[in-house]
Amino acid sequence: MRPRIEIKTSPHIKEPDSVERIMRSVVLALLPVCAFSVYQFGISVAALLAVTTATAVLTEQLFNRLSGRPSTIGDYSAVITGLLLALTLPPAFPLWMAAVSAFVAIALGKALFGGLGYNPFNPALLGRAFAAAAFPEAASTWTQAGLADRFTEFLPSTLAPPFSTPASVDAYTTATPLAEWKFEGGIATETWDLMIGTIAGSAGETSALLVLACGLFLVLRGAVNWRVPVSVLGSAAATAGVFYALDPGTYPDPLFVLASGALMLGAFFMASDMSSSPVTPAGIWIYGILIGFLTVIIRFFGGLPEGVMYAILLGNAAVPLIERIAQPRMYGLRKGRGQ
Amino acid sequence: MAAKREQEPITMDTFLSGLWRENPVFVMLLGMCPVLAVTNTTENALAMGLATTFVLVCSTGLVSILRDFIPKEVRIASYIVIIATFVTVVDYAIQAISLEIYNALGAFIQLIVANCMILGRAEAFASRQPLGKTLVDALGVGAGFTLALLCLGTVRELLGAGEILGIQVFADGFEPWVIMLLPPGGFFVLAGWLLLFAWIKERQNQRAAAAKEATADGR
Amino acid sequence: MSVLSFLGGLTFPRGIEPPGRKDQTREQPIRRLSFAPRMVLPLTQHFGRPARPLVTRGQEVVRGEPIAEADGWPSVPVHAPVTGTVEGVELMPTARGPKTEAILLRTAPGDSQVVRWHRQRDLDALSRRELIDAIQDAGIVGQGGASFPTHLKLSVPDGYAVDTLVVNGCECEPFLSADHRLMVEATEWIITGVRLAMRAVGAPQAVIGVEDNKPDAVAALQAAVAGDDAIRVTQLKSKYPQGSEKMLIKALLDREVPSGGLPYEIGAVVNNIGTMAQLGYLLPRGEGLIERVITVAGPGVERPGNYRVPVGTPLRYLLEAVGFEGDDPSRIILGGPMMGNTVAFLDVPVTKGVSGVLVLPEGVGDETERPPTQPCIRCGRCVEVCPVGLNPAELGRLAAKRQYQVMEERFHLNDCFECGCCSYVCPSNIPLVQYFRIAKSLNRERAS
Amino acid sequence: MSEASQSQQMAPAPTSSLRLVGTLGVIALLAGLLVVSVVEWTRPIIADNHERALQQAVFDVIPGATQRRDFVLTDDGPVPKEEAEERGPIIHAGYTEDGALAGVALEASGRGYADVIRILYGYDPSCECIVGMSVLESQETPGLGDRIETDPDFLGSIEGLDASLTEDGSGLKYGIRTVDPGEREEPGDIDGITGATVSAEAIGDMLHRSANERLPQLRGHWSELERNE
Amino acid sequence: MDADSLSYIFLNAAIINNFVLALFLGICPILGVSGKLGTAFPMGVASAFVMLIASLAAYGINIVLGYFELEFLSLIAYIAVIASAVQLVEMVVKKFSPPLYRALGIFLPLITTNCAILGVALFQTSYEYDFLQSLTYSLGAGAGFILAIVLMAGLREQVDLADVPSVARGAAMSLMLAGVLSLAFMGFAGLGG
Ligand SMILES: Cc1cc2nc3c(=O)[nH]c(=O)nc-3n(C[C@H](O)[C@H](O)[C@H](O)COP(=O)(O)O)c2cc1C
Ligand SMILES: Cc1cc2nc3c(=O)[nH]c(=O)nc-3n(C[C@H](O)[C@H](O)[C@H](O)COP(=O)(O)O)c2cc1C
Ligand SMILES: Cc1cc2nc3c(=O)[nH]c(=O)nc-3n(C[C@H](O)[C@H](O)[C@H](O)COP(=O)(O)O)c2cc1C
Ligand SMILES: Cc1cc2nc3c(=O)[nH]c(=O)nc-3n(C[C@H](O)[C@H](O)[C@H](O)CO)c2cc1C
Ligand code: SF4
Ligand code: SF4
Ligand code: SF4
Ligand code: SF4
Ligand code: FES
Repeated sequence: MRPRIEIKTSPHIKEPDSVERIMRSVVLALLPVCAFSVYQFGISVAALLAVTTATAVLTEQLFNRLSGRPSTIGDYSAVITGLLLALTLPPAFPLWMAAVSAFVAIALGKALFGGLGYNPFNPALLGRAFAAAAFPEAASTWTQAGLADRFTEFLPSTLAPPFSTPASVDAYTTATPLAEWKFEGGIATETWDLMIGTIAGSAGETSALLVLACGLFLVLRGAVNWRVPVSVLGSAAATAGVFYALDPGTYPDPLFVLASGALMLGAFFMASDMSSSPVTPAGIWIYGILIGFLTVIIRFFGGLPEGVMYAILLGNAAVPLIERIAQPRMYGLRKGRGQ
Repeated sequence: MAAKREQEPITMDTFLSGLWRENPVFVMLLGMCPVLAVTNTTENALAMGLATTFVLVCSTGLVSILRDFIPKEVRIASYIVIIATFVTVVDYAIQAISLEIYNALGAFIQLIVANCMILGRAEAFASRQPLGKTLVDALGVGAGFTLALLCLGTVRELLGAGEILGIQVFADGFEPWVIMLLPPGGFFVLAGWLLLFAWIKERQNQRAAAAKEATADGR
Repeated sequence: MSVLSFLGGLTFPRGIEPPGRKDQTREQPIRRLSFAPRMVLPLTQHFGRPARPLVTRGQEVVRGEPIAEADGWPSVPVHAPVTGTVEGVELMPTARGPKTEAILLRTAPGDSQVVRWHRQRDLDALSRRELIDAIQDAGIVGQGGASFPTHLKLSVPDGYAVDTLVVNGCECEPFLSADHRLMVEATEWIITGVRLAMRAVGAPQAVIGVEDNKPDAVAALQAAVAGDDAIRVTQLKSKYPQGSEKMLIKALLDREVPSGGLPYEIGAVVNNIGTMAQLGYLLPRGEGLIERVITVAGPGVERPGNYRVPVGTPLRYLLEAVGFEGDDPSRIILGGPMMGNTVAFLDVPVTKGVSGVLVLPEGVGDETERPPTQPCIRCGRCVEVCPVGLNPAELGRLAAKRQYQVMEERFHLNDCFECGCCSYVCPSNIPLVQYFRIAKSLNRERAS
Repeated sequence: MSEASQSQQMAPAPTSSLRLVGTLGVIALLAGLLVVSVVEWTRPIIADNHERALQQAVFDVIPGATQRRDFVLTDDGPVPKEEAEERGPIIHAGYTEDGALAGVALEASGRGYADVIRILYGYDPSCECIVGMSVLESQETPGLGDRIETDPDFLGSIEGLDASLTEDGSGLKYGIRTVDPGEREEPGDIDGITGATVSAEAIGDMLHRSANERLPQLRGHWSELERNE
Repeated sequence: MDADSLSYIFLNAAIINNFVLALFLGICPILGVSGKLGTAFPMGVASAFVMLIASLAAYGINIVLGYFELEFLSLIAYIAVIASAVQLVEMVVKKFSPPLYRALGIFLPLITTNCAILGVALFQTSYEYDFLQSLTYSLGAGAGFILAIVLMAGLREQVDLADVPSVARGAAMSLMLAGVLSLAFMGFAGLGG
C-alpha cells in the first residue's frame, strides 16, 4: 500500500501574493486617474481608454493564439498597458491611431519579445513613442480641459475614419504648461493648477496630486518598488534645482518640473514597470537617477517640451548595462575575512 | 561551395540563387546600411539598387578578368581599388544624371565602397570563376539586392507618404505614417520582412514535416 | 552591529518575515508519548560515515545501550532507545529517499522510561580531547537540522582559534517551537551544555541568540546566566533565516563567513540550543542520545504539541498518537515548512536531526496556497530577500535556459544555501530554490 | 573575410615584391585612367546641373527674375564673382526680362529640429521686403517639420515680409520672428506652423539673423548691383 | 549651442544623429558582433579608434588632394589610406602593447573599411570641418558607436534569456531592438538648441 502523500521540495509555504494580484492593484490604482481624466476631457477620453484597452487585450489574445501559448489576458497586464497608453495620449487623439498604437505596444513591445516579463522596453511607452513618430502632429495636439460640451460631443478628431487625416481641432487647441514655458518664454501656469489638474496635456498628466496619491497606494501595496519614484523624482528635482539655482530667470523651479507633464505618472506607473527596470536595488537607484536626469535635460535643452517618455525608454535600454555593474553585494565576499 | 560550382555550367540557378535563396540582404544580412538608409522612397531604393548592381557587375567582372594576373598577397588591396574606382564612376554618373537623386542618396553612393557584399562576391566568387559566370552571378546578387531595397522602399513610401514612385496610391485624406520615413521605420520594416519570411519558412517546414509523417504512417 | 540594530532590533540584512504560526504549540509543555511497538534505527542519522552495528538478530538490548559503534572519527554511535529484541539489520527507506541500513528493534512490552545503561566519567577531570571523545561516545549530532556530528564541529582544526561559541536559539522556522520549549523548560541543561561546549572548543565566551518572539525564553536564559560574564544572551529581531549559522553570525557578531568557508575561520562555532541541551543532559549522566524533542504541528494535527520522542519512532505511530489519520492527501514534512522535506512513506522513523513533523494540507492558511507558475516579471522581490545577496531572478532565468555553468561562474550559484526565501516571495511562484538545487547537483555531476 | 585569411594561409610560394608593387601600380593606373576619363566626361554636365539648380532656386525666391548674376560681398560692397579676389558670402542678384534688378537672393542657415536647415531667400530693395524663401537642405521630419517647404500660410506670410532698416541703417526696424499661427501683430511676424514650432521658429530666426547682418552691409551698394551688363 | 561649436559637434555625432541609430552606418557590426557584451565593447572601442584614424587620414588627404585639385580621387584615397593606416597601427600595437592587441587587435581587420569608418571621412569632408572639428566629430561618432553597440549587446543578452517566439529570433530581433533604440534616441532630437 502506498499512501497518497505528495513529495514536494521546500519551501512549502508561500507569501500570499501573485502576479495577478499585483496587476489588479495597479488597475485599481489607475481607475481614479482615468475617472478624473474623463471628467476633465469628456467622452473623447472615455472612448480613447476603451479603444486602447480593448485593442491591447485583443492583440495579446491574438499573439497567444498564434504562438500556441495559453491565454494570458487573465493577468491584467495587457489592461494596464492599454490604460497607460491612453493616459499618455492627447485627449483628442484619433481612435484609429490609438488602436494602431495599442497594437504596436503589445505586438512589438511585448509579444515578440516573449510576453509578460520578457519585454526589455515599457510596452505602453513603446506604443506611445511609435504614435509620436508615426503621427507626430496628432500626438502633439493638445486640447483644453473642461470644455463645456465635453460630455455630449466628441472632439472632432477623435472619430476620424481609419487611416484618414483627422479633422482640425484648431479651435480647441492650446499649449501645455511645459510647451508654454519652452516656446512662449515663461511659466504661465499656477503650480496649484498643476496639482489639481485643470490644465492641458495628455489624458493622464492632469492632476499631479491625484497621481501621487494613487502611486503611493501602489507603493504601500508593494506593487511598486518605492525606490523607483523616489529616485526618479528626486533626481529630476535635483537636476532642475541645480539649473534653477544657477539661472532662475531661464529655468523653471523644481516644483514646476515635478508637477508638470507626465513626470508623476511616469515615475509611479511607468518607470516602475518591473519587466523593463532592473531587479537589484542598486540598479534601480542608478536607473531612476538616469531617468530623472534625462527627463530634465530633454525638457530644458532638447527640441521637445516633454522628455519623460524618451527618458524612460532610454532608461529601459540601459537596464542590462546597469545590472552588469549593480549586482547585490554578496555575503562572505568581504575582504579581510570578517574580523 | 565555390569548388563545386566550377564544374557546373551557367544555369538559371546561378542567377536565381543570388536573387532569392542566397539573397544578400534577407539571407546573408550583408550590405544592410544602404538597405536601411536610402529606402525611404521607391525611387531612391531603385537608384541605389541599380548603382550597387553596376558597381558589383563591373568590379567582379574586372576581378574575374584579372584573376590570374593578381597575386594573392595584394588581392584584397586590388579589389578595394577596383571597387573604389567604379564607385567613383557611379558617383559622378549619378550627379550627371540627376542632382536630385544624388542629393537624396547622399553619402551612401560613396559608401557602396564599404558594402561587404561586393568585396565578398569579388573574393569568394569572381576570383575563381570565368567572366561569363561571374557576370551572371553578379547580376543575380545585384538583382537580389535591388529586390530587397525595393521591398523596403515600396512599403516605406506607401505607408509613409501614401505614394509609390511619387504616384499617389491611397485616396485623398490618407494620413501618412511618418515613422516609416524615419530611421526606426527602416529597422521595423526590415524586421517585418524578416519576420514574414521566417514565418512562411516555419509554416513550410511544419507542412513538410506533417507530409513526411503522413507518408511514413501510410507505409 | 549598531548599524543593523537601528530599527526593530538586531538582525542580519534582508530575509523574510513569514507569519510565525507557533501559537498552536508554543504554550504546550514538553510531553512524552508511549513507545512504538517497533523502532527503526538507521545507521546514518548523521552527516558522515555510517555506524557499525554491534548487535545481531535476536539479541536482547536494554534502553540506552550502544547498538552500533562509530566507524572512525567522522561518525557517531547509535544507542538503543528502548529495551527489546533486535529483529534484524535491514535496508529500510529513509526520509531522504534511498534505502539505507537500519537496526530494527521490537520493544519489550511494558518497558519503562528508565535508562539502564550508563558510562560515568568525571567530567571536570577530562582534557579537551577526552571531552570531545565523550561527546562522540554520546552519539550527539546537531539538533538544528543538518545532523553534523557535534564532536567534529567542536574540534577546531590546528591553526585556528575560536573565540566565541554561538548558540542558536532562533528557531526562525514557522510552526516549530521545540527549541522554545527547551529554553524555557531545560534552561539548566542548556547552560551546562554551553559551558561544556565552550571548554571543548576553547572559547572564552558564548553568545546565545534568541528571537524576540520568545521573550519568556530570553528571560529564562538571562536569569540562568546572571553573574556569568562569559555567556551572553542576545535578543534578535524575528526573521527567517536568522537561524542559519551564517546569518546568525552576521547578526550577533557582525562577521561574515567567507564564501565557501566555515565559521571557525572567523573564530566562531555555531550550535543549536537542542544540541546544547543534549550535551548538558547526557554527558553528566554518561548516557547516549536516544530521545529528542520535536514539534508536531500543522493544521492537520488533532493534538499538536512538543513531544519528547525516542529516536527511531516510526512516523505512522507518532502521527496516530497525535491524532492524524494518514490517508488524506496532505503533506508530511520533516522539519519546518521552509527547509523541511516531505516524506514518501510513513514508515520512516524520527531520527536524531528531526526537529519537527508538520502536517500541512494544501489550501489551509494563506501561505500554503500555490498560484500557478508564471514567467518572472522581474519584480526584484527575490533579490531583496536573498540573505546571501545573490540575484535569484537572474539565476532563475539562467536555470530556465539550462545555463548552469554561467549560474556558477558569474552568479555565485554555489553560495546559495537553499533557504527558500526567494521561492517564498516570488509572486510568479517560480520554484527558484528548487531550480537551484537541480542546477547545483547537475554541476556537481558534470564536475565529477 | 574568413575565407580570405584561409586562402592566404594556403598561398603557395610568396610572390616577389616587385611583382606585387607592379600589379598594384598597373591596377592603380587603370583605375586612375578610368576615373579621370569619367570625371572629365561628366564634369561639364555636372557643373551645368548645379548651375541650373541654383538658377531655378534663385528665380523661385525672386518673383519676376529671369536672369542672374553672382556677386561676392566684400568689405567694400559686392564685387562681381568673376572679378572677386577675396572670399565672402555670395549674393545672387536676379533681374527681370528687361535687365532691371528684381531682387537679391541670399543664403541663410541655422539649427532646425533635426539638423541644420539651409535656406535661400529673396529680398527686394524696392519694397524693402522679403519676397520668397526656399529650403535648400533640411532633415526635418517629413510631414511635420518639412511643412516649412509647403505650408501655404507660413510661406505666404514670408512673402512681402517687412525687412526695412532702421533710420541709421544698423539693423532691421522690426525684428523678424515666428509667432503662433494667426497671431501676427508686427510687420516682421511670420505665421507659425502647428506641431512644427521648432522648425518654423528656426526659419524666422535665421531670416532675422541673416537679414539683420547682410542688409546693412548692402545698404548704399544697391547701385552696384543695379544693372545686369 | 552653436552648430559649429565643438560641444555641439560631439553631441550631434554621439547621440542626436547617432551613426548607427539615426544614420544607419555600421549596421553590419551592430548585427554581427553585438551578441555578447564581452566582445561588443572592445569592438566598439576598436571601431572608435579606427574612426579617429580615418578622420585624421581624411583630413590629410583633403589637404593634399585639394592642393593638386584631384578631389575626384578622394574616395579611392580614403579607403586605401585608411586601410593601410589601420594595418600600420595594428602592427605597432602588436609590437608595443600585446595586451591591447589581444583586446582590440582581432577586431581591427574586421572594421578597417566598414561604412561607419568611411562615413566619418565623408561626412566631415562634406561639413567642411576644420582640424579640431574633424577630430571632435570622429570622437563623437566613436562614442556614439560604442554606446549603440553596447546598448544593443546588453539588450540582446537579456533577450537571449527570454521566451522569444521562434520567428523573431536572430536578425529580426536585433533589428527590432535597434528600431526601438532608434525610437528612443529620437528623444535627443534638437538637443542643445
Ligand atoms: C563537509 C563539511 C565539513 C564541515 N566541517 C566543519 C568543521 O570543520 N567545523 C565546523 O565547525 N563545522 C563544520 N561543518 C558544519 C557546518 O559548519 C554546519 O554547521 C553544518 O553544515 C550544518 O549547517 P547548516 O544547518 O547551517 O546547513 C562542516 C560541514 C560540512 C558539510
Ligand atoms: C536557512 C537555514 C535556517 C536555519 N535555521 C536554524 C534555526 O532557526 N535554528 C537552528 O538552530 N539552526 C538553524 N539552521 C541550522 C544552522 O545553520 C546550524 O547548522 C545549526 O544551528 C548548527 O547547530 P547544530 O550543529 O547544533 O545543529 C538553519 C540553517 C539554514 C540553512
Ligand atoms: C517624431 C517627432 C518628430 C518631430 N519633428 C519635428 C519637426 O520636424 N519640426 C518641429 O518643429 N517639431 C518636430 N517635433 C516636435 C513636436 O511636434 C513638438 O511638440 C512641436 O515642435 C511643438 O510644437 P507645438 O507647440 O505646436 O506643439 C517632432 C516630434 C516628434 C515626436
Ligand atoms: C507597477 C507596475 C507598473 C506598470 N507599468 C506599466 C507600464 O508603464 N506600461 C506597460 O505597458 N505595462 C505596465 N505594467 C504592466 C506590466 O508590467 C506590463 O504589461 C509588462 O511590462 C509586460 O511584460 C506595469 C505593471 C506594474 C506592476
Ligand atoms: S566587412 Fe563591413 S560590411 Fe563586411 S561584415 Fe564586416 S562590417 Fe559588415
Ligand atoms: S531547522 Fe528550521 S527551525 Fe530549526 S533552526 Fe533551522 S530554520 Fe530554525
Ligand atoms: S534559496 Fe538561495 S538564492 Fe534563494 S534566497 Fe536563499 S540563498 Fe538566496
Ligand atoms: S520574485 Fe519571482 S518574479 Fe520577482 S524577480 Fe524574483 S523570480 Fe522574478
Ligand atoms: S553596409 Fe554599413 S556596416 Fe555594412
